[in-house]
Amino acid sequence: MYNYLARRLGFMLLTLLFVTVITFAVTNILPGNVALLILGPNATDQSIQALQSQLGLDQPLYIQYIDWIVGLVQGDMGTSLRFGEPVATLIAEKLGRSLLLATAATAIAVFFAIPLGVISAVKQNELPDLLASMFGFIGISIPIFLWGLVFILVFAVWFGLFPTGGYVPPSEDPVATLTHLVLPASSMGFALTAYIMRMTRSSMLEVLSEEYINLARAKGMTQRVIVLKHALQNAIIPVITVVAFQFSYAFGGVVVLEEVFFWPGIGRLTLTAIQSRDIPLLQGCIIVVALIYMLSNLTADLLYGYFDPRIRYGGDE
Amino acid sequence: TGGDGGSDTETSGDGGSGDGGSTESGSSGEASSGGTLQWGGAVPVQGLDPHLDSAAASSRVLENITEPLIQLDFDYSLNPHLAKEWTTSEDNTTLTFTLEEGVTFHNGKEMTSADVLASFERIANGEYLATGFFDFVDSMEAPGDYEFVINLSEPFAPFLARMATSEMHVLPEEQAQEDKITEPIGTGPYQFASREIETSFTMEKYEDYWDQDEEDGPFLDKIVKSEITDPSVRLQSFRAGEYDFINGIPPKDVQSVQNDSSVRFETQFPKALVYLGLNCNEEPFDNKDARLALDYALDKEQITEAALYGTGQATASPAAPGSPWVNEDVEPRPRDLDKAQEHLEKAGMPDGFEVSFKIPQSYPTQVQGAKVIADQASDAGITMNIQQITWSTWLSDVYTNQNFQATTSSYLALYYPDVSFYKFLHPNGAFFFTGWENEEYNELVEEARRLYDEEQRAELYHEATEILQEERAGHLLLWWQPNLYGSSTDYKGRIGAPDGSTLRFRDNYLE
Amino acid sequence: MMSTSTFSISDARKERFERFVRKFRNNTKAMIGLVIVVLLVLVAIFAPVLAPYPIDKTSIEDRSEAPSVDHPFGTDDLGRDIFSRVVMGSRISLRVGFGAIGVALAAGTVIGVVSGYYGGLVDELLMRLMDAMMSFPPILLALTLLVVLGPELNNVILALAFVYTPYIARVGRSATLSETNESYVESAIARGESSGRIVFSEVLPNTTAPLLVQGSLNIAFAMLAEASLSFLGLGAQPPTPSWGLMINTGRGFMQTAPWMVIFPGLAIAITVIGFNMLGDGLRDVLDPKVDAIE
Amino acid sequence: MSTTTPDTEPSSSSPLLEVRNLRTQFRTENGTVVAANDVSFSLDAGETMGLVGESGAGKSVTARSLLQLIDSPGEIAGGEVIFEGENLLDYSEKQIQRVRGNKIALVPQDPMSSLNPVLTVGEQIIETIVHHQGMEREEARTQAIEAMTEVGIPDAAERVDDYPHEFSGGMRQRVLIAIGLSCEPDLIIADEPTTALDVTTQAKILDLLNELQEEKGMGILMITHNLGVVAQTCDTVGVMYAGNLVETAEMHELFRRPQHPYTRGLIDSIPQTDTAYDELPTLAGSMPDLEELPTGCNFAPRCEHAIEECRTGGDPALEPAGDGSSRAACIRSDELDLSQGYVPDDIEREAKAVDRSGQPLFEVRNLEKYFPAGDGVFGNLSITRGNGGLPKLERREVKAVDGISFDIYEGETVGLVGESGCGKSTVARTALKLLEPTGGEVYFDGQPMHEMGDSEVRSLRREMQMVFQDPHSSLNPRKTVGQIIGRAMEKHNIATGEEKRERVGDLLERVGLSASAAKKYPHEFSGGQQQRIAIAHALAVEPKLIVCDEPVSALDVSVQAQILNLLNEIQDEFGISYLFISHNIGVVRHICDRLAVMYLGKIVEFGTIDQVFDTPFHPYTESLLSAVPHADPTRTSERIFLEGSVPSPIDPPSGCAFQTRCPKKIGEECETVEPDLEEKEAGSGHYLSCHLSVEEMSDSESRTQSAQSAEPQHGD
Ligand SMILES: Nc1ncnc2c1ncn2[C@@H]1O[C@H](COP(=O)(O)OP(=O)(O)OP(=O)(O)O)[C@@H](O)[C@H]1O
Ligand SMILES: Nc1ncnc2c1ncn2[C@@H]1O[C@H](COP(=O)(O)OP(=O)(O)OP(=O)(O)O)[C@@H](O)[C@H]1O
Ligand SMILES: [Mg+2]
Ligand SMILES: [Mg+2]
Ligand code: NI
Repeated sequence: MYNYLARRLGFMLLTLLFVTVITFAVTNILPGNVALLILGPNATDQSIQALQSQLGLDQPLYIQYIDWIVGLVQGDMGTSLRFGEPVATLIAEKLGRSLLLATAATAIAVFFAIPLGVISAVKQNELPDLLASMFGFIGISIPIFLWGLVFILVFAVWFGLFPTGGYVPPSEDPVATLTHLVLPASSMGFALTAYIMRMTRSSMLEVLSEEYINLARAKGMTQRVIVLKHALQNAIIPVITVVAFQFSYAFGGVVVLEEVFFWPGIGRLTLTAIQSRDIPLLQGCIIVVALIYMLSNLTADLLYGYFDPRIRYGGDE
Repeated sequence: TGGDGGSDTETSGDGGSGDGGSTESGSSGEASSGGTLQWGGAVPVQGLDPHLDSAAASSRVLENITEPLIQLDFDYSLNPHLAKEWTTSEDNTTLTFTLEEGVTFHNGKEMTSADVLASFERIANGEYLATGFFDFVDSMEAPGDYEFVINLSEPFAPFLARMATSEMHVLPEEQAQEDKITEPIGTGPYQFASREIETSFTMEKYEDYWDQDEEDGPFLDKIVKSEITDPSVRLQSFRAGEYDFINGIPPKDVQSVQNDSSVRFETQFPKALVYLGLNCNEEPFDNKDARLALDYALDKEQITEAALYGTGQATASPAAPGSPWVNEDVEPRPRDLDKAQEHLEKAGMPDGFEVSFKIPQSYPTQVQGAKVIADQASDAGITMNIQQITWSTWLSDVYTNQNFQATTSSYLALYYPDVSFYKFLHPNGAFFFTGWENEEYNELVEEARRLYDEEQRAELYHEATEILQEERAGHLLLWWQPNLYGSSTDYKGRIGAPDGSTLRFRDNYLE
Repeated sequence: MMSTSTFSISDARKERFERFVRKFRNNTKAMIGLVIVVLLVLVAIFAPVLAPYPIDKTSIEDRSEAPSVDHPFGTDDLGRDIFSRVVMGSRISLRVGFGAIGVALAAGTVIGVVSGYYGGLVDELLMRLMDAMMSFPPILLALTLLVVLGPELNNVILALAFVYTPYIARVGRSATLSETNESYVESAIARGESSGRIVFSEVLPNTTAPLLVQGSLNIAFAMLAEASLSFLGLGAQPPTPSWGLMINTGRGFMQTAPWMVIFPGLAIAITVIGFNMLGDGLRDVLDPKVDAIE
Repeated sequence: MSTTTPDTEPSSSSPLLEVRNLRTQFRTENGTVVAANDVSFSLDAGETMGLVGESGAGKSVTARSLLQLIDSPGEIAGGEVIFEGENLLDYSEKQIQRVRGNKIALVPQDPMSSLNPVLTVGEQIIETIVHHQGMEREEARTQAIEAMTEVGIPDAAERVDDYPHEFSGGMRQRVLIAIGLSCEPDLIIADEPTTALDVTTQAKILDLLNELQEEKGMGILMITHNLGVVAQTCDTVGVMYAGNLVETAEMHELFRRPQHPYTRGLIDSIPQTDTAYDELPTLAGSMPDLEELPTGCNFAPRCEHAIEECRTGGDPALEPAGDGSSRAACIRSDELDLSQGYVPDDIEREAKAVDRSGQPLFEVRNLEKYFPAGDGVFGNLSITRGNGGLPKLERREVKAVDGISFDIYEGETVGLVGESGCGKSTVARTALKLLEPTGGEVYFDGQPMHEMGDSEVRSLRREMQMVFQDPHSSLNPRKTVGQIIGRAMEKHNIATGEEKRERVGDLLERVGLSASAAKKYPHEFSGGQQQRIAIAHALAVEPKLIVCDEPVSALDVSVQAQILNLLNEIQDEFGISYLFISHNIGVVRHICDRLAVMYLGKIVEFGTIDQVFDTPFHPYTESLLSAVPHADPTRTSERIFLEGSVPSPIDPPSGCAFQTRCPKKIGEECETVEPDLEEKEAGSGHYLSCHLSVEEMSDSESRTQSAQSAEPQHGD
């Protein structure tokens, strides 16, 4: 397990290095002039240049990169050009909400997807399977933002059950936080359900054709025990990875969904950063999102390791 | 003026008031104090430095936090405010202000002429929005605690008007020494409480407001602005009862909002002028005939209708409708495809031409209009490839680098003609970017700056307008659009502010 | 299908092809997917014939009309015929789907196969790079790229190709890895083949099945992504009848003119379902393990 | 030892299990395949019945049908399975669940994949007990530990909570047997319980099964394709062919007087460790596809005794044959006398004239190959906790090949045998430079290959070819046979165009296929045919050396013999040298001139076939030889059981690598000093790596061959 963990971390560091390079490269070729944006159209050339050197924008790129990395390592992501506040503060404020949304969506999805997946694998090619697979196809084939719009129309506008969007901090009114969460979380959860369900199904099908399932049958175990104990425990392992992946997907999907529901999370912050060419902020957002992504994959790997005794006790595999 | 014409990141229709009367709704009963106003705002508040921030969204809240010496009234007259009176010397070069006494800043300190001087010096010596105006200022003095004097080098008509905008609001001396201000301290009826970037902004009543009044407020304890950029979502949420007040109702929904008896609907016209910007330094629009061909290809009325659903008005004059600066004789060119073809031929492009058409994506009405423009232009053989770009790209590509062929943009309904005629259309104007130059025109608007007589000035502007039309300036004006507000019926008081781009909450209250 | 005598397909290949066709036919999912995709392609090809109105003809008098005989899907806020736009929109979706994934397939396959075959440091670096690319949420990455490249349909294709390359590369790599375990690769080395030839002539053809499956699934994703990007205003530009863009415009009319959203929404859903089903079905059909009839 | 149990008297009562006309079929896209057709047999309590036959004959299907374990698209189409007087096929799913694992247990074939990886082995035994006997878990646990102890798992009480991956293959097979035994069933169905195991482990498991049966007296249905296994464990035997039971007989009777020509062929084609023939007797052809069975007797196309009637008269029924209890499905069983097996020419095997005086064709010196343990570039780095508890980074390696030297002369076949994982394939790959060696020298025809660059090696490849274990995977599925073989010729400029096509045809005919095979794809051929194609591919470039990595271990016995014969013929014809790798020591005897025995990356014994197969033995060679089951029930031999399993090549034992398992270990010296591979008798060319003296190595106290083993054909 130590080795496993160490190796995953090693991979992650290398990946992280690439992530920083890509982030830096892409954000630095964004069109537009930051100084101009800050100073406004009235600015003179001198003042623009002064600001640029103050921001370190006149340094060669690789120096800027190194400065940036050094800052990152020290937890300093710079100052937002647009808002003049530390990027870390800005992100910290939003991150929690996006995590809340993504977590809620994933939880909803897992809650429905795993039983559905198991049922459709066990009843392969029978009615429940067909229904579930129809549901799955619909779930993954309609863009999340469309689900969002439909949910708003139906549940917020027509029935008035939930607010159309926005966010209320739990410190203010926890119940309102929840009611505001329901629609965005479930419209994303809907799409995720489909993915996780399909994965559960195929993982279950694979496991069900394993030799040890045959043996369990030959031992006289009942179908229930075979499915829930022998098969599911194995099938769930790859599903964990998918869940983690879907979590990060959900986290990425919030860019659009937050826009639809006006959920003030990191997705909208990123859009703002893009639109105002706020490079430090954009870099911060991208890095944080990528980091969350990697961490959730790392978590998946660790859970995988935990659930799979071959890795848990094997040291290597 | 709140912003630099239309150049701030705001979505469609929002802004101030100005069209006297229509925004006052039956405030029959007694104004009641207290309560929190939930405001569904269109554009997120940007920077909070009143001297630096050009965004209308910022001005909209700053209007209530910091204050000017002179304030614009709904009838477009300038009234004393922090300066209880002012005098102008015979030769129009010395301005003397007598300040109100007992005015305190939100930090409790009393306001004196030292603060005014510090604030103005900050602008004069820095890189702020109004810095250019101080080119005409010789000196400033604070002879007494409540007396403040400005000496101009020559008569400069727009100066007083500029003083009424947040670009020249008064800040406490300590803050005036800072380069950048993030939490402004002012003397206004509301004080900054908190904000979350791109999400919400909160102001609270300033209990010691110097100009408190039983009738005029301030009344509201708190104003919470939630920043919902999508107009449809904003409207939906408003209708779902989440807000007491919203600005920027989409024009397409005006009808249904008007028909809704549970909504108090207010419109303020005009708010902004939208124009089609043509790059006169580059092919094909460096050719006057090419510009005319396009002008003739477009049906401005149709375009306005498509974008504004009857809430706007097509125009050919940069002066705000209803102001004396408007030349009533100049009207938009009617659509005439034959003439368009004629001009195309004159321009040497009988088969038409193809241009890129950069639209700032955050303005739905402009996007909407652009689609119709492109369609109509195509009938004349002119292909306009729409490209939606972000505001920051617009600023750098279109405005700074002039790397564009056609674009749309807007400016706010500035009552002061200098902005409309000089800032955008004079080569020395702060926001000159289409490259269209005309000696005669330039002389006219320069002369107008020095005149204090309304009629004489109007005459010059009328002439200038004709030149714009004749020469088909790089600004092909499209339409004036209104500000559209909605509120719950128990929200009382006059909505908006005279300059069209901001909001004054001082006398507003919830029943 | 190609039974003319001019084609001398070897018996075996023909038989294998027939077998494939048979299995394909028996697979409901694959068939539904195929039918949808074929219909879509037909619609795209004949779109100009099928569309009764020009897609960018605005007409304010006809704005926001409900579906009728004249306008089966109604009109939009500028009075344009939605049916025509949806029909023409199929071209956009297909162009993005095939274009982006085509490029991604080319790049991803090479990266994947090279990485899988050579292993070692090359593999490690390439794969970590791919991991890094995959660490960005697809939409976010595409969005950022589009701001850099400028919003235009061709750039959407490029950006999406970039985004989906690592997914293809991964599949290509694992397919290659499982192929390199087969001893025919060693046999080729023992024969003295150069590694380039082994990679491209021996290994590559054997990785087509999983790549094909991944490709068709990713086409679906790319189409969805295009819709999302256009929805955010950074994808296709008006008056391009991109379905995502149409939904974006229609979004404000959900209550007053729902057809502005419903029809493009349905078009996206059906198209994406088609490619998903086709991909899923292909996976079953190409999987040698699933040999039994259904 | 005596491996056969005393014949059980046919019990007067009804048999434990009686199968009548069982028919199981699969619906496939090409129609219905009858995998078990009209199968009838019976099995008494305490009896072991073997079910043998080639792959695909229907053995597993038959066994699984007994417990209704056939899944769609399969179905049991008819017949009865009478167990304890009741027809199991009439049972509902609920009822049969109470029989499965309780009254009738199944021991599956593959120990690696048959245990649930996420459950402890204990849990997998306990759940069976709890389920069937309704015991408390605590009690069941005790019983599970007992069962584990019974099957010979040391420290069962501690290992009960281990996970399957912590056990070796042999141990896992024991666990599977323990699961089978846990409810003390009346019948155990063992489906090839040893096929996946090494010979040494296989011997132990078979022994265990025999012992357990003697102790508990349950019936065993032993499924295997290895007649050697049958000879050692069974009382009665059923021979299956293409879905039919073609012969049933008492075991000794079967070997003495087979009644079906197929049985005869099967017995003959098994290479014996202690017998040398020039040419292995073979069964021509291969089993027909169940989808297109011949019209007459299924075996007729391959039967040398077949007459017209056989080919047309329909499938013969299983009927009593001979004077014993045998039954056979052959219309000619009465007229044929098959008691006489294949008699090899009585001549000593004509020693091939291998000239070993000159320079060897191929020479390997101190070859080493270390793999990084684990995956990825950083994979071999591992963190270990040092003494102080501080983690420390360490580079770990698998020493797959650790200093090996041998040479091959022209026209010679050198064999390489050893248990799985000892590094045989790695030797082959590194020697041919398919893998970069870690160290050592390789000379081909005197040229130092280890010093050559890539392109030089590539052009040298023409001289050296390789044939792989799995013929199916060694042929690119996307290319036709003609393309595959032709490519090799093109590559080395041997022939192109029309000439190439001709030569491909010739080659295909040479390896026993028709020239038209060139147009087909590999998957259209059976395993044996594919291996022939692989050989043709190797021959295409006219090499001097072919390395054969287990070329026959994936093939059925009958086909195995064909391929071995083919290799021999080709050698005679072209004078090629072979490096022949196998884990089956029986096979090498028939093809090799000299033999190297490998253990854990090192050669422990090297010499001519006769030297290796005779004293002095390295203790490891000795145990390998003794473990091979022979297909002759009349002969018994003392088995030498090796303790434990092969140690990990990541950290091999100190001293002699074999010391941890050596039955003849002498002490200290073995643990500390690594023995050299040296000629025990100067000039003999027989190398041994052992601290024992020649006498000790020759002393076969543990190798008492029974008297009757002195068979005439023993050709030493
Ligand atoms: N699921 C299935 N679908 C179709 N045919 C099958 C299936 N399972 C088995 N068969 C057919 O049944 C025949 C007998 O298979 P079976 O597994 O009993 O062979 P076997 O004698 O056990 O061979 P082996 O020694 O390889 O285990 C095979 O030839 C195969 O064609
Ligand atoms: N590419 C590799 N990377 C790491 N370890 C390897 C690699 N190839 C082989 N090994 C290890 O080297 C050892 C020897 O393997 P090899 O395949 O040579 O054994 P073998 O004798 O051919 O076994 P078998 O009879 O199973 O084919 C094994 O422990 C194996 O795990
Ligand atoms: Mg079997
Ligand atoms: Mg091997
Ligand atoms: Ni023996």
